Amino acid sequence: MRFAGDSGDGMQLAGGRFTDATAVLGNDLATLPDFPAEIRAPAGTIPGVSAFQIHFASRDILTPGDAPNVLVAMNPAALKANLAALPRGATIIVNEDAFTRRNLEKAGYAESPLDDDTLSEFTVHRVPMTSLTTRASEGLEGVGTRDAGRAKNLFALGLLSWLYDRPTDVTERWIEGKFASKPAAKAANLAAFQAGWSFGETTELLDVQYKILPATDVESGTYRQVNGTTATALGLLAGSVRARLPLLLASYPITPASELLHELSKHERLGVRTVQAEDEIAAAGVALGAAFGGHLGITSTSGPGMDLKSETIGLALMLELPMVIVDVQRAGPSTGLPTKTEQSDLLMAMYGRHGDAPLPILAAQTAGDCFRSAFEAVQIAIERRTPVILLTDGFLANSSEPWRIPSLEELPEIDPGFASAPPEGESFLPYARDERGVRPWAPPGTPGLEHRIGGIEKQDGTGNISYDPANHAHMTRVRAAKVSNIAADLPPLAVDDPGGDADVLVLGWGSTYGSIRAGVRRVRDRGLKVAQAHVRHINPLPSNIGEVLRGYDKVLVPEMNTGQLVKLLRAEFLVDCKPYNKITGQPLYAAELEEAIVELIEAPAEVPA
Amino acid sequence: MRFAGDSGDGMQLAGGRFTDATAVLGNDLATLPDFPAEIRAPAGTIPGVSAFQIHFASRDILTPGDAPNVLVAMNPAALKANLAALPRGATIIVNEDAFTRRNLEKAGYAESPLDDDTLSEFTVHRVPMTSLTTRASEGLEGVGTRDAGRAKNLFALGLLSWLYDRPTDVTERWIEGKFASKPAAKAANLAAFQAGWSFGETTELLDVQYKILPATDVESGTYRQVNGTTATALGLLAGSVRARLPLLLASYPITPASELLHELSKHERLGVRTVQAEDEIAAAGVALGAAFGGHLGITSTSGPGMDLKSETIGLALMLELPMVIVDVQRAGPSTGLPTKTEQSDLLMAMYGRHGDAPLPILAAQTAGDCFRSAFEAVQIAIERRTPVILLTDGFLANSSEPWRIPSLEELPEIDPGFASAPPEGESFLPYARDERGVRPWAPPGTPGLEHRIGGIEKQDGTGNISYDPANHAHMTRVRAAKVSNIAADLPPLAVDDPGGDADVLVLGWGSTYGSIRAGVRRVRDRGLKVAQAHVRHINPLPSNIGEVLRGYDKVLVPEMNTGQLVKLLRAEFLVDCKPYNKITGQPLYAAELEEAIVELIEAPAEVPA
Amino acid sequence: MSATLHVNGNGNGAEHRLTKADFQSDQETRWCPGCGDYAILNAVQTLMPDLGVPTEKTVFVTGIGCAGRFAYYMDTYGMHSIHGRATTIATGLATTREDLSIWVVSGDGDALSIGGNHLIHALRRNVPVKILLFNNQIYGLTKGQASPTSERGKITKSTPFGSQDRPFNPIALALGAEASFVARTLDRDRKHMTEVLRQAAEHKGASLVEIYQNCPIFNDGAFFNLTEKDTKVAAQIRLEHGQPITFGPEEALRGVARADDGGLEIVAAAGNEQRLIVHDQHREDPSLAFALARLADGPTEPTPIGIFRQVQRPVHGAAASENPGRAVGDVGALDQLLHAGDTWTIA
Amino acid sequence: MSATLHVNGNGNGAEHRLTKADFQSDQETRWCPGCGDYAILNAVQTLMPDLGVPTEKTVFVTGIGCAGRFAYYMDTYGMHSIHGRATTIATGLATTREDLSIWVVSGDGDALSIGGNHLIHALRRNVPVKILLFNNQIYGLTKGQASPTSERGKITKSTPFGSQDRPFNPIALALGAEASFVARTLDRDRKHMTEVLRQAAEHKGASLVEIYQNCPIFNDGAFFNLTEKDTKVAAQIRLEHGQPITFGPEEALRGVARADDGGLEIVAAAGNEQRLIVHDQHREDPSLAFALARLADGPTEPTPIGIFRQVQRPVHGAAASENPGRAVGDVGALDQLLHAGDTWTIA
Ligand SMILES: Cc1ncc(C[n+]2csc(CCOP(=O)(O)OP(=O)(O)O)c2C)c(N)n1
Ligand SMILES: Cc1ncc(C[n+]2csc(CCOP(=O)(O)OP(=O)(O)O)c2C)c(N)n1
Ligand code: SF4
Ligand code: SF4
Ligand SMILES: [Mg+2]
Ligand SMILES: [Mg+2]
Repeated sequence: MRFAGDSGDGMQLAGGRFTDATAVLGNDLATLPDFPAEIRAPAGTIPGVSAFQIHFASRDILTPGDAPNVLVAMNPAALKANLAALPRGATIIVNEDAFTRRNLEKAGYAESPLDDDTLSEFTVHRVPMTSLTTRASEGLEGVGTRDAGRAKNLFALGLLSWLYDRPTDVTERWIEGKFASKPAAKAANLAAFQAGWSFGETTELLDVQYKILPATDVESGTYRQVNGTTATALGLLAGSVRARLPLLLASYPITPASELLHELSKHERLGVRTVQAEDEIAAAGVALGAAFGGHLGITSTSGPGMDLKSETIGLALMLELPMVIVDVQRAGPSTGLPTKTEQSDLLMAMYGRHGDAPLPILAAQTAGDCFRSAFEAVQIAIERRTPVILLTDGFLANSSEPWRIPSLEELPEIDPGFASAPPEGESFLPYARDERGVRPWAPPGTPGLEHRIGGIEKQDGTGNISYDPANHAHMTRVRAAKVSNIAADLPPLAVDDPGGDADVLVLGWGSTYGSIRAGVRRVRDRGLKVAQAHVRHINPLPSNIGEVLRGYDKVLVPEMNTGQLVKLLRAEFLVDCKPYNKITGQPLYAAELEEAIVELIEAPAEVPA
Repeated sequence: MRFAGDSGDGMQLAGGRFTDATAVLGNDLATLPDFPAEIRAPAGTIPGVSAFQIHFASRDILTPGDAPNVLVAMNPAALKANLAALPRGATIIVNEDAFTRRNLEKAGYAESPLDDDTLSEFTVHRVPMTSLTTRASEGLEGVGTRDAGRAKNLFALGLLSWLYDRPTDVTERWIEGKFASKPAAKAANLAAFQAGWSFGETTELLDVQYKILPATDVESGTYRQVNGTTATALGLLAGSVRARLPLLLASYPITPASELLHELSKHERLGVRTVQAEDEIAAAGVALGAAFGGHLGITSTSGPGMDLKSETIGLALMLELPMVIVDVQRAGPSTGLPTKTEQSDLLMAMYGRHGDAPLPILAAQTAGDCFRSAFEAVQIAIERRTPVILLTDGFLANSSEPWRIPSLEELPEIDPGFASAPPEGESFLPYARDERGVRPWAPPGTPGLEHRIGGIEKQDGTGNISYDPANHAHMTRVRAAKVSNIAADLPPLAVDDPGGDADVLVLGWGSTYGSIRAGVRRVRDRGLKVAQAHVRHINPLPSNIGEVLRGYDKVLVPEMNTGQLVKLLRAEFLVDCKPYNKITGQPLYAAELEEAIVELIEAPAEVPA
Repeated sequence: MSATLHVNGNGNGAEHRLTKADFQSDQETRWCPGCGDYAILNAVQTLMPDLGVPTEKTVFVTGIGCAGRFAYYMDTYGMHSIHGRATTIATGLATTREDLSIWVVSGDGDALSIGGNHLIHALRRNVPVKILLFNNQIYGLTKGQASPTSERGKITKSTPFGSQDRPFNPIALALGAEASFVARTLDRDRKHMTEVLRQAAEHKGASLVEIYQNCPIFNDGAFFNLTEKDTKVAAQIRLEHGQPITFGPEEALRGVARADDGGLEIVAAAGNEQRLIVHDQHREDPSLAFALARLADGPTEPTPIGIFRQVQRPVHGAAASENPGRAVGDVGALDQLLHAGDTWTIA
Repeated sequence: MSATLHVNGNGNGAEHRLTKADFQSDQETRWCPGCGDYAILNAVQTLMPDLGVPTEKTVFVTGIGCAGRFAYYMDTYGMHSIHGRATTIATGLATTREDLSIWVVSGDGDALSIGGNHLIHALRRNVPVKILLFNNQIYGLTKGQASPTSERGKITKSTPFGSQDRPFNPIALALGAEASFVARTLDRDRKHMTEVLRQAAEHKGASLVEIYQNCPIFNDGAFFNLTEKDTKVAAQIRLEHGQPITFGPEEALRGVARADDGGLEIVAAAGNEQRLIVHDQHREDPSLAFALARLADGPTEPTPIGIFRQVQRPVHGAAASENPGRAVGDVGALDQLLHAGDTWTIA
């Protein structure tokens, strides 16, 4: 189901409310907002179209759906922009009032598509939403036509809520809260919502009423809806709480990472400090300074900002201080497509610094998983004294899913293990290491631990500057080993191979999880066998991954880039993994993947030369 | 042969002069200066030691030599710092006057090593250089003891020149030119030099006089001595001249890249503009601005500066404008070891930018080859409209070798192929492409070509902003193809496999060329077979390289990093190339390599599983 | 390859007298309705033909932000670069191409936050570019975070408890950075803006023009005190070269005078005629301009607009040596350089 | 793992009265003989015990450059960071650790070239750090290139035909960037330096101290006019709070007065006593401090030293909300947040 209208039409709001109502019902769901790139493109034009797609079902949903079955189009531009994505036979609900000559022109229609055979393959419902909305609030005290006109998204929401049998109370409560201080707007919106609902119920226009049963096969627990941004923020916060370290987020605004800054800025009362730095370099420096001070230092950004942080990340790595860098990937290179998603920063995360400079990298796989991944990033950073890169992406950040709220006992405590003063007569060795290769963390404040660290190569143990060639070689290896050692404590890669006898493995990472699951399911529904696994730890990789890869005849690695993880796997394990790449700035589609998997299953096995 | 002394002692100068005299003689040679990291560490201490090593022979020299046979030590610290590197039986010439109690203490010697058995394994010659030098200038008009004292490096140079039978006229001419305006200094230095020479000739102290015949088996032509920095500067200049485009170098000082800025700054009269920008980001921006303006825009730096330039390099890539980025690699990560060499920026050059952002990468293999590589970088950048990264390193930049001066007819002309105004009634398409995928270059100034470019994804052809998913996928592929297309015009990888029947291939890149050649020669001298090849084009790789790799049972990839090229090769060709890594911040040693190669030759072949 | 495409009509514009239309590109403007950027675009496009520089010799280099889109709307050469770095690119262009008229368009975040260093260095170096700083005291494109010119206490998406930091005064900062041309104007005063831009265009060296620009979406009305009918007369302190600095309604005219403690003060004009400061934009010493910049901490107080300073000094990019560039493409000179120093020949 | 090592003697220093020796690390100082950095180090190490902050509460964060090595020589906590970014790291530290005394040591390249933006933002924000800018008007560590404070025409390795660009006046730049504490002192005037540093240490907020520092290797004598016996009396304009600004030898005492055109001028003190400006470092309006900064374009002219400005204003890092940080480690508060909004339970 997709809501589409002008960016001034409140489509994101309608979509969001619908999502909430759906989540409360216990349906499983996934969403995909699609904003225009301009802040406010001219009203009524194609660039100004804003859309919100939601996919829900009683069975676990993995993606926002490839193509919507129902489109709500608030104006001709919204219709035009979304038509290509609709499968034949889909239902279209249009706001008939908006199909004026002027709007048709702005959308580039010579004729109204409602009047010619443009829509002949679809079921079209014309609803005069604007006038119905206006009419709904006639006579309401203090409600002007402007308020009324603005509420047509609520009318659409009411209509769709009826159509899909969503509960009305959640939405009504939300309207009441939202407009508590503006009685006129509240009345107008409530009236519009109810009018939409009633319209659905009372007219005979809509022939089917969809009923979807609540989800059944899910884990028990308390659930809420989260998007990836909120889940990341909560995961970082949980890490901070479990480590008993105050969190500092230093960031510079950039789409789509800014929301994380906004979200964490609200939580000063939970010990969070946020600094909007003058640029991304400064943001990384501020986070590192906080880490030096014994706090949990985090910095967040998207692609272009990652470029700028690389020198400071390299310093953090030399200093062996904890720090988390969240990269909400977007389509690159350069400014690229800031509002579109992509997975093309993986190799930069691995190698985007001068020198041999390895560090741990994690990738979240669903909106909800952002919580777990963020928590784990904090844990690794603190326990291993290293900068950690957490990769999410624009799709994860903005899409939401029902999420089982973890009870806090499930989360391990994190021990910062601050160094304590050495016994009288001994001096502190800031670069001494434990068996995992981890050095002490000694924030300023403890007498006797005064020490100096820096970006120049350091003598093993003392941390003093050392130009000794052998020491440099040693330290380079020690730093690498510290990171690769982490693999020993990671869970092995889990493979979903129900019969244990598939020949083809589909291995992904990051936000393609849902699409890959859905694609795999479709393949299995056709009676074919395919195994599936998803990598959450990019560096180090899970220790059994080589074995897993060698266990299959063919391995497909779908990515939203030109093939990045696949390069690492091939180099490391010399296994002929095949890339499957989509670089349109959009999530993978299950149907496309299904095809690719089937093709690989059916391809004759290559005889090794 | 190694000169070592205090950094105030003028060792680099002595070494440089010796090198010149040697080059003029037609001997083949390679040099390795070794500066202290501090500007002026306390005189007489180990950190203050400055050394200059030169390796020369009549047969072609490939490296500065693993271990020097002769060490000139101007003080106890210089002796101590260099002793470990000397092979047994080597000759040591010390400045006896400097072995005072104070100096011995500063160097950490309790006893004078001249008096105990520290040096029992070496042939030691004590020469009171300071007093001899002072004495040499006694009675010279206007020469004070200070001038005299300072000239002891010239004494050492004179002594060594005698020892190795170097011509004296080159050095004497140099002294006369250098001190033309300071008659006292001139007299003191000449006297010292001559005194050193005479001392060698007249005393019986030195038992052997080395005589090395001029080099024989070299290509005919006019030769000069160059270090990598000068060769790079000349190569860039040659590119500028052959493209008839003025050169702008924008840079920010950083060791060891600063010298390139210094060198090019001198050539304003040759059409060169240099800008010392406020930082590396600005330097890249200034170079890109010059490129937009139709000039040859170059920027140069070392590791930390590369981090900072990455965002701008990504923009250049999106804009498809020519630009050359010279990365004089040094030992990382972070500040690392600024004065030491390393090859650890290769993967950053490949992947150190967000998004899928491939660009051409070249690596120079010898000091002289910096000329050819720089020229080629300019050529590719201009002809293909792309930023090009040229990798050199600290070793190449500072070491010198005799270099055959190319005649300018050998160098191709480079056609900038500026767009011309479209016919009346047509409009300009800034992102139309030719068969190689190359777009037009239209610097401001031509009426009718007014156009706007930027970092946001562009519509194919028009270059207008485009958010179209399919276009983004298309453009991503087009940008990648533009780079990989270059392979078609590159020479195939040449393999040196004299018998054509070696089982083991040694494949290197960059400044290890000399060491690898020397190592391979040693192996062959033992009667074993080994093939050798060296990659100058890192991206795209030469088109036959897969074939070459598959043609050998075993491939060894020596690198001065933890294994970077080897990763690319394994990922691309699924060939089990073995890394050989040295990460001490020093060049590879032929002897070590010899051992590694022999070991691999003798290892049982692995049976494919 | 064909780099051309048939279109209807207008040629290269070199033959006819330029008009505003010649500077309008075919791209649809995509700012929010009511955005102050429209008025600035309009003023610039209208002014351009008067400057006598043809479209092909004019270049707009912009950063990222709403302001950054400016480049697309000018039918000149243009580059929409990356965030904060437009000035560096313009410096490279200006250093190599003295024949061009180069404009940078930037926002308060672009120029003063991420790009602050490049801005002060371009001013110090006196790079011959005209820098237009669209100051809306907010981040527009990224949807409403605080900028370095946002006032203390401002609630934004990134400062839900109010911005803590003292904002920059861009005029004072520029003067501290040795700027040779510094001015301020208003998006809603077309005439004033045009005159200031004209002088900026004519200045040889770096010119910085701060333009107070309304962002109706995220910071509506920030400058209304200075721009709207009922308040502007009392709030605008218009600096005019050679004129005593006075402002306010005729009947209650006020002026700027030197106070006893050596600072500036605002006094009633009547009776203080002798004490009023006469504005001299060409003053070598920037101290008085600096004091004028400090008269107002923000646009809610009476605020000077106009040209604070315009002085002539050497421009960056002029060659330092004699006969620079003599040898571009000169094979002989290169050959000589290649053979410099000791050489030897092997037959 | 053992993070300790036996050494002879001295414990953690908390028990005894601190001395200069407590602030001296065991690392050998590695500047060139005669470098001005030695004198500064000495003055700082001597001053430290007087400030009453123990070594474990003192942190030196430095950038890269000769100046950057400072961190290694102080037996406090320290970080030798990367080029130009020390201020950002210090900002992170200051924001989280109000209990520390944080010092940044930087060079003219580090602070004003690559780090210029961070410097002006730290000053604007009034981050509570003390920034020492060792200005030797040259790049020392990289062996002699021009810096943003190098004078026009200077021949350096990167400017063989002479530097083209006008240098920054660091004091003027800082004042343009809203700095609350701005001072200048000399490496060769131990007493003056100590007093200025003491006041910088006591200032609540960001303090910037420019220290003219001789680099005998690459820029010897740049400040000798101000520091050497035979010239300094005539060249130093010593700013002293509450005192009329006078300088020069008794017998030809001169002073700084307000000129008729509103600027500053140097006059004979005798006969002009009433016109002389009395220095007030606490003046809210920075304009007069700015004018004083502009008195000299470089240290070859009579040049003010001392504290140009010291005013109190809100400090960065103070919490914006009520009860900040109440819930560090508070599992209940987190749990509440996790359950915020609509939830549902599945059995
Ligand atoms: C390196 C980088 N960091 C961040 C961004 C995101 N970004 C784009 S515009 C902008 C700031 C916009 O504010 P301003 O410069 O005031 O311009 P306005 O939109 O208000 O005109 C930011 C932070 C980016 N594009 N690149
Ligand atoms: C990113 C980066 N760019 C450049 C350098 C090289 N570098 C080190 S110190 C320095 C400048 C030194 O000058 P200054 O800051 O004045 O300090 P000084 O040595 O004079 O004390 C430079 C350019 C670096 N280390 N890192
Ligand atoms: S967000 Fe503000 S500045 Fe940006 S286009 Fe809209 S109104 Fe203009
Ligand atoms: S180069 Fe100059 S600043 Fe650096 S240590 Fe030497 S004298 Fe001091
Ligand atoms: Mg703005
Ligand atoms: Mg300096």
